[in-house]
Amino acid sequence: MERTVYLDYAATTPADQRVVDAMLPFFTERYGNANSLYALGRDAARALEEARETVALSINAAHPDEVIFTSGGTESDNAALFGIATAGGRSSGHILVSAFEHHAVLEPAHWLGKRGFEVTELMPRTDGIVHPEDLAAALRDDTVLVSVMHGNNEIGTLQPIAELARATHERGALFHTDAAQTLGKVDFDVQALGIDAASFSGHKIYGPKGTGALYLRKGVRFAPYLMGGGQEGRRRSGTQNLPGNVGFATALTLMDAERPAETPRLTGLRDRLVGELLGHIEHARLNAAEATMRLPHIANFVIPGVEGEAMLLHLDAASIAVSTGSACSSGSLKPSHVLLSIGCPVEFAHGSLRVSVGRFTTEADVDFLIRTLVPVVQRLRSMNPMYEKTLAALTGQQG
Amino acid sequence: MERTVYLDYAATTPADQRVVDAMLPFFTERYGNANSLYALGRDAARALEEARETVALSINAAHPDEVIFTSGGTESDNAALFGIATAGGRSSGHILVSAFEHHAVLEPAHWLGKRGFEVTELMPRTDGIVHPEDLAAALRDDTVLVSVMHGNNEIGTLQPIAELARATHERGALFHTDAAQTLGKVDFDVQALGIDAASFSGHKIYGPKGTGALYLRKGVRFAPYLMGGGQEGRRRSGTQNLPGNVGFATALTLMDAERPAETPRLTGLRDRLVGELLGHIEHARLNAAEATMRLPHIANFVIPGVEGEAMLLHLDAASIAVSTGSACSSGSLKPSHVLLSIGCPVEFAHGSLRVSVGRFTTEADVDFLIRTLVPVVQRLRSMNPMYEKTLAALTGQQG
Amino acid sequence: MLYSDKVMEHFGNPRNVGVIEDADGVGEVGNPVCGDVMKITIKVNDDRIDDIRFQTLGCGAAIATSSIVTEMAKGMAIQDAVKISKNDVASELGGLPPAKMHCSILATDGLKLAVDDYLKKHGREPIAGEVKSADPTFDPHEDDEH
Amino acid sequence: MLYSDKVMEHFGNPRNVGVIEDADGVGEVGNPVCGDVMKITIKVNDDRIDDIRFQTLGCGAAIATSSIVTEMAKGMAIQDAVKISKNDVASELGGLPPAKMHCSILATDGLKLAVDDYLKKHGREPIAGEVKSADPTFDPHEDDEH
Ligand SMILES: Cc1ncc(COP(=O)(O)O)c(C=O)c1O
Ligand SMILES: Cc1ncc(COP(=O)(O)O)c(C=O)c1O
Repeated sequence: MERTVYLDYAATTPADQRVVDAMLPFFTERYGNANSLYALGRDAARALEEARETVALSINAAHPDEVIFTSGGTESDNAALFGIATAGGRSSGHILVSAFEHHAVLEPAHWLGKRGFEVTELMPRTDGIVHPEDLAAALRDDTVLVSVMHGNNEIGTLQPIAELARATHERGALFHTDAAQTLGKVDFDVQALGIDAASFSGHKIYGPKGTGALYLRKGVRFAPYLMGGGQEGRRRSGTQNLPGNVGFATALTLMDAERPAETPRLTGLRDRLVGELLGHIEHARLNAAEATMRLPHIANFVIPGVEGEAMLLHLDAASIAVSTGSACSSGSLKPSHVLLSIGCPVEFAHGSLRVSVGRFTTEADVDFLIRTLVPVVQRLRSMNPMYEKTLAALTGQQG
Repeated sequence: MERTVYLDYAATTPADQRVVDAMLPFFTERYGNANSLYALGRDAARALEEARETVALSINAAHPDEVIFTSGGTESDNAALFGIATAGGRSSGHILVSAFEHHAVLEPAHWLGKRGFEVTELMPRTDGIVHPEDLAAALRDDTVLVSVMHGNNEIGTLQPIAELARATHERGALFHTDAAQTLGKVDFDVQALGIDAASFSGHKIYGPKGTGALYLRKGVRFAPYLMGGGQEGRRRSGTQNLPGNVGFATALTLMDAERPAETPRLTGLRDRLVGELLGHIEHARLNAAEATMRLPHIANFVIPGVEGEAMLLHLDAASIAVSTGSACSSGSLKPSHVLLSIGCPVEFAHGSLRVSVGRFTTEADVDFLIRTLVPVVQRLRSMNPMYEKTLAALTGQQG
Repeated sequence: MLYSDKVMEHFGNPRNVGVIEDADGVGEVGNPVCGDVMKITIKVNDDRIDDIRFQTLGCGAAIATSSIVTEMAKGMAIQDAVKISKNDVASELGGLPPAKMHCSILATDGLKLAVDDYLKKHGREPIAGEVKSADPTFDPHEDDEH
Repeated sequence: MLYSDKVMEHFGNPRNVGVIEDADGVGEVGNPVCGDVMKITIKVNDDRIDDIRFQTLGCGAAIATSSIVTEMAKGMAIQDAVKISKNDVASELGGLPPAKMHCSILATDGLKLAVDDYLKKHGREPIAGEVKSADPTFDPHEDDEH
């Protein structure tokens, strides 16, 4: 595994050694159940609340209790959608989600849409942005919940969350954002954004897999999704994953501490990547290139005349790890719904390449990717029976 | 923390060092997303499937795919109840759960009961057993799902699952068992038991917190509970917690390997505890004493004239960790629903003491508990304004 | 649900435990079904609480609030003693977990009943006002938000 | 979704890549909207496939199945070549992930079309039977269970 050039940090990240070190005592020594009254339990409860305060402080929550620990981004998204929509026994109303949400938001929305709620998918524009005026036009008097992700996991565009939340509140609905890709990577202040709920995932920020959190503003009515022993202030049952939660909080602290230096470094790597790739691969395009507000670490390309998986496998043979479409759905054959939502033609969507850099990426990694990619693309294009046609269409279109 | 005499293994267990060692490489080195196509992802997928096979083999599942990894016992229970009850869009039917289920089963059942389903709570008898004839009498033509836990987490009685499942199937319903307390501790064979679904939790078997699994027999229709990227064969979305799942599987392997020696050892410790406690504490009683099928590691007592939390805090002052009621609900003030369900009077239920032994318990620990408990009980009884009355009632009742 | 150091100190070393045999006033509150029972006996001299003892069956908070209320009331005029509120008790203890606030009611109610019992024995009017937990069917837990 | 070693080997070193310029038969299947396009050209001698080349735009399985089908068909009588089934192709490759089984259809269909094209050019009757993927609106993914 060692010489892998890992360029898929948006799919998952290695846990930072400092995160693992922070977790270790909680496996074998400080193993109490945070709900037990005796010393070992109280010690666990204190550590749990410290982790909660760390997260609350990082996202500028008004109160630590606004942070609920979960098993990851997916559970947070599911809990937010179901929990807010059905709070107080509500069984109907209008829900608005952007069309390029992660499936962990889309699927619960569609589920609700089949059971009494009405769901509208809001299209982003070709710049990869959900525009507040489009949201304002789609909001209705009976809209109860709007969910628009903060940073898109495939194309890396950042959404104008504060404006979207404001527009939502003007019509009396609640606003949730899936921040699985943005927490720790850009400044994330729930009060400045004015949001009601947000989802986070630990394994995207060098924390452990199977961890995450849901921010839920005080006063937001919520029906718990996992039910049972009543942990997490009765909002999420299940014995708390203390090592995991401590790991998540530690990971976030590290992200916050290193961000001032890390953001320009990652941005530089990404820009180098974009420049080199577009310079060396004919007809390649950066998706949602017009967007100025973007995550520092994600770049998504369309490489016409090439199929994504084949490209990925050739790069893999050179020990380069990148992705095409989102990791979760790469078992599927459908082209990315994200790319389609921003107007990318289906035939090009099949040839997308997502590169995401991270803590351990170097310039040499980026250069190695480019060096390896050029002959791979050339070879695949030469095997493509339609490439001449594609080329004619492309140059005709561009000419 | 070091000299704690930990006697609350039913609440949670320390992770075994061998479990932690097995997990470690998956945090920092083998960190791939199991859904990614490249080598790092394939390596993760292979490790994940190995862990799945380990669990499948241990429970004698017909196929590894019958094992779905989850975030713990609570999620497994929730997913089983909701997923089986509402499979295929079903929105009504009769659900039977025992009255002394864990809240992670009871709460989803009650939720379904408020939304189209009809829920009956089946009472165990005073021996702490749900009797198959009682189940047979409660089953109806429209019963869709029966859920009876395998081993009760408070009183440690084992239920006749094979007979209960057979009775259930005779009436065409499906059978789920919450085996969070029994997996690894007694032989658990899904085919011999003839069950359709079972819930497991990692942190009860020296595995990591925040891990667990759901056994789902092939052919059982199931609506996924966590929705999104479609992981776990589309039955449980969310990036898999690979270190956690490997830890869970490793923990189970260790339980299986050590059980032949460990079961008699734990049984011996428990019997010594029961003998000594009943011998030294006047009027103390073992709950569900008549049950012959029981978990080796749990004993639950009623100590009349004493309130549980006060007893627990005094023991805690002597660095002994025990529990009163279940850990999850010890934040609550209600007497244990489990004790009430087996006919324990409310005033005695407030004075229950659960002691659960485990891998690191010694005879000295048990003896220390008894030695410490005797004066604690004496002191609390002397402060009890009603103790004379209680005593009179007890001796009148017993005479 | 963490107890303050002061709660734990009073729980571990409760003050004024016991029964005054020739008490001037007796207050009994709570019932075993709720899990908390408390009995306060007082010795009154010149409408001042000269001596006070308690017995309590109950949780850590029940014992600690009983203990602190006897310490607070000792030496107090009965008119002042009945004014001790559940919040006074809780704050004297450095706070109580929300789920345990009802225990302070039991402690103050026990004291109120003892004072009224003393007054009644002397043919005087009660001064404690309504004491909800004197009703044997009263369940203090119902006060909780959940 | 793991590919067998043999799939990876054919994907990495595909056999018979290219176009036979003076081909006797040409088969084109798939469309770029589905992500897979394949073109097979054959040289036929005495109703036997003397030479065969392919070009494929598609995933790893699409390329590997194309490659293996050309290897299997080379030297075969055209009557036998059109009988190669998607399961033959898959098993020759040591199995395919379920989600990728449709790729084998493309490969065998491409070959069938090439054979029928050769027959047609010589005024003979087609022998390949129905070839679903020749229809430009055909989506092989719809064959999948999910
Ligand atoms: C935007 C977004 N939301 C949700 C998720 C799901 O998070 P998790 O993998 O922690 O379940 C992911 C990553 O997979 C993501 O990128
Ligand atoms: C019988 C039983 N079911 C379910 C659970 C919940 O499991 P977890 O703590 O892993 O969510 C527990 C333990 O808390 C239990 O004892």
